[in-house]
Amino acid sequence: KMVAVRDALQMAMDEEMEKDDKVIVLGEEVAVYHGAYKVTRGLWEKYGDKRVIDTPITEAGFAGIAVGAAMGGIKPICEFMTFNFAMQAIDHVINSAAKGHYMSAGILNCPIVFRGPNGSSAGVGAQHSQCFAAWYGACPGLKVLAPYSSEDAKGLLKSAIVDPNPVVFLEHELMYGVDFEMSDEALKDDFYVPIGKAKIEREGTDITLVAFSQPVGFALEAAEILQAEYGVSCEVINLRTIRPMDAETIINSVKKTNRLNTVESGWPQFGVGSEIIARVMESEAFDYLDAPIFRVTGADIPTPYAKNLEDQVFPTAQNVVNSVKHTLGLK
Amino acid sequence: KMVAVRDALQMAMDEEMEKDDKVIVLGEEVAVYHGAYKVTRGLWEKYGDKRVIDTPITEAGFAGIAVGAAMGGIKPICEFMTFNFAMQAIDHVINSAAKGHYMSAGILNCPIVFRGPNGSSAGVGAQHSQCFAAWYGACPGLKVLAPYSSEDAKGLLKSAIVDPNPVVFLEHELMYGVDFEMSDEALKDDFYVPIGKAKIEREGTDITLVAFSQPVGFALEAAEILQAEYGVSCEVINLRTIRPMDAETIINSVKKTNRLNTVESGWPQFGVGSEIIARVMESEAFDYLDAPIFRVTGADIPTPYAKNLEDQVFPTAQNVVNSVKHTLGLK
Amino acid sequence: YSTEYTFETRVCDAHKMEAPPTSVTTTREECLALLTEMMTIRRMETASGELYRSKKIRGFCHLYSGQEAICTGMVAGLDRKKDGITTAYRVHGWAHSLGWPVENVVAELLGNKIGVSNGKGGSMHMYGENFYGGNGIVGAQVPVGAGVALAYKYLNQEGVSVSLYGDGASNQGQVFEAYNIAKLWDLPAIFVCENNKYGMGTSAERSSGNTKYYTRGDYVPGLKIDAMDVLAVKNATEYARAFALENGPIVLEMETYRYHGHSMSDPDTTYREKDEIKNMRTNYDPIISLKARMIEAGFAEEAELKKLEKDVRKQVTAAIAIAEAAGPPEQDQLIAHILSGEKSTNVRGCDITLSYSE
Amino acid sequence: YSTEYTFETRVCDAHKMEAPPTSVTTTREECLALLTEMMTIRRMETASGELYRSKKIRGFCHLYSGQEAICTGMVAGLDRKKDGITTAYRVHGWAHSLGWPVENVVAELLGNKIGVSNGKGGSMHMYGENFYGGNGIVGAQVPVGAGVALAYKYLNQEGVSVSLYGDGASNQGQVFEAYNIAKLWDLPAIFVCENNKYGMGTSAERSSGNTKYYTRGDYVPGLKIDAMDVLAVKNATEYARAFALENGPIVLEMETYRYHGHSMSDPDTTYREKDEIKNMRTNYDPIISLKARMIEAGFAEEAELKKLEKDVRKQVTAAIAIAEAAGPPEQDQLIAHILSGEKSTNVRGCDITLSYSE
Ligand SMILES: Cc1ncc(C[n+]2csc(CCOP(=O)(O)OP(=O)(O)O)c2C)c(N)n1
Ligand SMILES: Cc1ncc(C[n+]2csc(CCOP(=O)(O)OP(=O)(O)O)c2C)c(N)n1
Ligand SMILES: [Mg+2]
Ligand SMILES: [Mg+2]
Repeated sequence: KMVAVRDALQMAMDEEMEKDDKVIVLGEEVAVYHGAYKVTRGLWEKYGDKRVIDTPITEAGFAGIAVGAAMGGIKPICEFMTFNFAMQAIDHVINSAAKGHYMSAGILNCPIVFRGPNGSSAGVGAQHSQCFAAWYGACPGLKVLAPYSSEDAKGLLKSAIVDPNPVVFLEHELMYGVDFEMSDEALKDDFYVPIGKAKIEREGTDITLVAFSQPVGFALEAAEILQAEYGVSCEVINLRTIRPMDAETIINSVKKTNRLNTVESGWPQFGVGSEIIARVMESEAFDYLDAPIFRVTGADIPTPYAKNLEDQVFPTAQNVVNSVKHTLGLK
Repeated sequence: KMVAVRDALQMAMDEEMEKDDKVIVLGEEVAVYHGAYKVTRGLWEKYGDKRVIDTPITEAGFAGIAVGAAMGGIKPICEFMTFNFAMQAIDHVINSAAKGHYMSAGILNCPIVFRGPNGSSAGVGAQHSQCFAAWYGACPGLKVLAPYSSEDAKGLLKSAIVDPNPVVFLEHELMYGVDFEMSDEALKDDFYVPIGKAKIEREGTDITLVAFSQPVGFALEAAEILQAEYGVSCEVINLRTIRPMDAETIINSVKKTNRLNTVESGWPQFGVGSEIIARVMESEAFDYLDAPIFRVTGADIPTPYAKNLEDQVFPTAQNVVNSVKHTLGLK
Repeated sequence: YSTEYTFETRVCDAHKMEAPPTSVTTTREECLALLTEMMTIRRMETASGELYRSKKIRGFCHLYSGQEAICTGMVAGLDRKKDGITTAYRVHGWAHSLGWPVENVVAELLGNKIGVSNGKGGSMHMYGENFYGGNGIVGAQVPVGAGVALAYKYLNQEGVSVSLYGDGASNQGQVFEAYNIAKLWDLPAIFVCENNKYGMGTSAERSSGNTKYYTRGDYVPGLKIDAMDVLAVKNATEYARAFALENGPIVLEMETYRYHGHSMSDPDTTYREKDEIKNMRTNYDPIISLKARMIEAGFAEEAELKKLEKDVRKQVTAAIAIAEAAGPPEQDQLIAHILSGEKSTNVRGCDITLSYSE
Repeated sequence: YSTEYTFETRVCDAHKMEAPPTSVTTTREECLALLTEMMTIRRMETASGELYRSKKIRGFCHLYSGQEAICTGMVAGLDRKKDGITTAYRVHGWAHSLGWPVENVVAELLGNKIGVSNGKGGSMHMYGENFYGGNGIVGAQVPVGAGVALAYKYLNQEGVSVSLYGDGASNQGQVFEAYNIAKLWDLPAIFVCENNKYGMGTSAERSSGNTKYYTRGDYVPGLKIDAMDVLAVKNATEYARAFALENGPIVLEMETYRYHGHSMSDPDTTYREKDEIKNMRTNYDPIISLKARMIEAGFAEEAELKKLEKDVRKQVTAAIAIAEAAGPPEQDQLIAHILSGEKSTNVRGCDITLSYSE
């Protein structure tokens, strides 16, 4: 069955709300308006004001309240209209939610999901298009997830909701409307994707591409082009979890393909690609590298609005092709 | 002359306030209380209420006001009591200050310095000891500096104040009281350390150590030990600027020493070390590497309070020695 | 034509201060200027909506229709040389009233090179002399505007700084932080809540514990203004300006209404009734009211105003043609303005083969 | 001894609600318990100051001396089984009143294994059943506490959640955001401003546009309480608890005073006069006042209270010996509790040779 990512996310929330009446959803416009991006559509009608709650536009306040509610015994799903706005609340994600369990030697528990669109979008300018995967990924006490497909979206979000830890769940606006085939199994209400495990989306032998979120699609597209036009066989890894990162799957793949490129759409410096490179560098896979690892990333530029410029700051399959060709010395 | 880092910072502000009456200082306890860490001591007495301004404990508010003041035509130095508290204001640093010039195609200008202690300290627990170098370093439109010595502190802060861009200036609490010899030249009021240039603190031939802030000291200490006990000659680079990073100096050094370790006290993942590794990986220096690059970092743990545990989450010279020995296969 | 006339405006509700006088004396000339400005913005917004629907404008597009009396009346009541303005993403009307011709405003929406921000900002990000945004982060513009007041005061500029925010934004903590600092430091700051009754799909009552926005500064005095009346807005602005220069901060609540959905993607179906919109458009429209008043005062006749409307429409259409013809920004704009005062070099593109220098 | 007595307490200033009655009836037993609690905290704090000076306590150490009537009186007025508490870093007294013995509180300050948080939190970070901190970030505890109220309401627990913050913290935007949401959602939230007149070196007047903290909830009703009077605190707490369960949020201003510097590193020289402190200590001390009242009521004689004080001192000294003897946390604590519900493995240490697993 073809299911859009948006609906897969909705399904995950719906199923977990059915199963556990401690699960609630709160955020700006999640109820009456059905969600700014319609991800929560139908939940308010089904679960009512008590469990699907519109908040004022006060990120620090409602994120702090969600954290307190989690500590107080319920399981909030806290939607940020986008993660850009979560910068106003990031202190609560890091200092209240992520560190509380450790600082209290286990007395505080904070089972919460912070979710919403993260990273690039189309025509939204510099303030609405930042990727926060690396920032959150740095912080012990958090889990950080980033789905690509509808199965990812559903299975990971369900795992996030039942996890007893604070989870940052990074969606992608441009993926909400994208349909993916979902297996019968994935449609069931006991379908959970394990946190901390990457998925090999495509097997290959010549180079490994590691990506997360929307850019997994660019990597897959590039893999097709590279196979068709250059006979290059790419192994594509969908990271799924940013923290804890599944270094093992990456390392094993590199030991097989001997080459690696990373693909993400956030800014290049101090990004997810940097960390992947550092992990491989420090692992036994280093000795297997037949070429340096290169990063495909967003450009090191605040996002411009004009389309001709914007097209140059977010990566596409073409950038992946460029990067792989560079790695392999193809011209 | 021996000068403490704290006094070097004070001197930088004092000199620039003398030179340009558009420069003001604002923040919590910077005036009457002389600064929580006494960095602004004497400025209020000298320049008065108009130029040295105590703020309420409202980071988002006063940081936003400082940004607006910079756009409105003056040059604020905005002190955060620590950068941990700046998380409440980070939206203004990123979305208001860093992106404004680009979004406005040059109409908005924001000559501001955000400064204060960053990273580890002693006995302050999990919420007061986070390093934000990598977070800010990711963002185009910002410059990010981190002094080690008193000369760094004075010369870089002066450069930051006169720079027309928003600058994040990351100090280190445990360095405030540390004395360094300052040259006559450095004591003059026209001493500026260029932004974007790393400094080779110690020349060496066997391995390069790149560090910033307090950990430069660990690297230098380790270099002594390694020379004395193992005959290993370390080249120590003090990064000074996190963004724009002086990759060239690092790359040239690696081409000479063929080995590299990074040293920082923040969390390991998605940190400054990761980015340095990625830069070297993507540069011609990769071919010169005779061993993988390893990171010395803070442990991947929220900071515990108890000293026996805290001692294990912030790096020391011993960790640098361990890492270098590991790199060189010494035992 | 008569040339001067005195109108009665609605009494302002006042909080911890005196309300301004209700009679406003104006001239035919002034009214014509105000009317032309409001008509121009209205037409520009309607045209922008069309450009959005024809997919020439991308991303967000927050129309100002219904609220034109605020930017028009406030700018008329301020000193453009001395006073600053900082607003949010609903900025098209402000950009125009603050001096940007229609072609530059619309070009920004189109992402074209003659745009206010060279097409790099987009619909939410316009700026100018003493004009600091155009901010896409709800609430962030409020302390920024207060900071501008700090600079102006420091520089003895004798100007005020106006920060505008919505009824939704009014709950943001940093708004209260800005009130507090402005009061403690006696800043010449005018905080303006444009209460258009909704923040996206959330009505004022559902977002705010107290919907008397003019009182929410607590210790900061405030006024509530009928912001469908451009003369009332101008009158109150002049009064508030003098007040702020003398006494420090003040909060103004501008009671207004948003005709369109929140942004172009808002289907505007779940949270308010069509009738409510129709009632506002018919009975409270700032353009219709001003026209009626001008006729009442003998400033103009129906026919002249009809013609004016036609002229405005023609001018806006011509301006949009210019905006469309301008084309996108040049390639050098990609990395221009990342930093101030220096050229960027070796800026990394999306893959290792791409690098840019100015 | 007499066993029951009715005291008059200061009239509460009230904002948008009625003040509680001023007469408070109490018993010898209750007063002895309250007195013992306050004496214990006072002694613990004094001893902690000494431990800090002898460098056994590191980092921060925010003493509660002078403010004991608040935690003592509030906890006495709450239902520990149902009600929640969330406070800031000035938490030692709260931890004790909420049930942690002196040895566990002091062990936390010492970083010893029997500490409230196994020595991993430090002086600012203590927690317990229905006790959510101990938060080092000024203001952050306020929405967290409101969130606890949301959970309790959702779970039909019939408890209130109390969030405490200082006069300095009262200006934080998120405090206003929390008021607003608590009001909109009718949360059983009690917001308590512990107005001890200073936030570090900044007096209330220099930090706050309005120092009537009990009115700063605007649409949230409020009371101002003489918080040097433990009976007044208890009385108002009971009243506020009932009010909040029925009507939603309320703000309490507890007027109090901090005897020591902000933290142990505060030389406390630039921002207030020694005389001011002396005056408060001599004429308004909550322990001295309660003792006087008990004698007035015939609950006890001077000698008995003297003896009590000695016993308390002895007990605190003994408890501290236990705390000191306990020694630091075991090595397994280094990576315990990074995550909930699972063991951490391969946690990276400070260099590539160090890795930890549970
Ligand atoms: C911090 C933040 N949160 C959320 C948003 C998304 N958002 C944009 S506009 C808006 C509604 C604002 O309403 P109001 O302040 O009343 O202004 P209006 O749109 O009515 O002019 C929201 C929620 C944002 N841009 N920034
Ligand atoms: C967000 C934030 N900013 C600044 C600080 C530093 N700081 C700690 S306590 C304090 C003063 C708080 O004063 P008040 O709220 O009156 O509480 P009191 O210390 O008097 O109990 C400050 C500025 C902090 N911990 N968090
Ligand atoms: Mg609105
Ligand atoms: Mg205080």
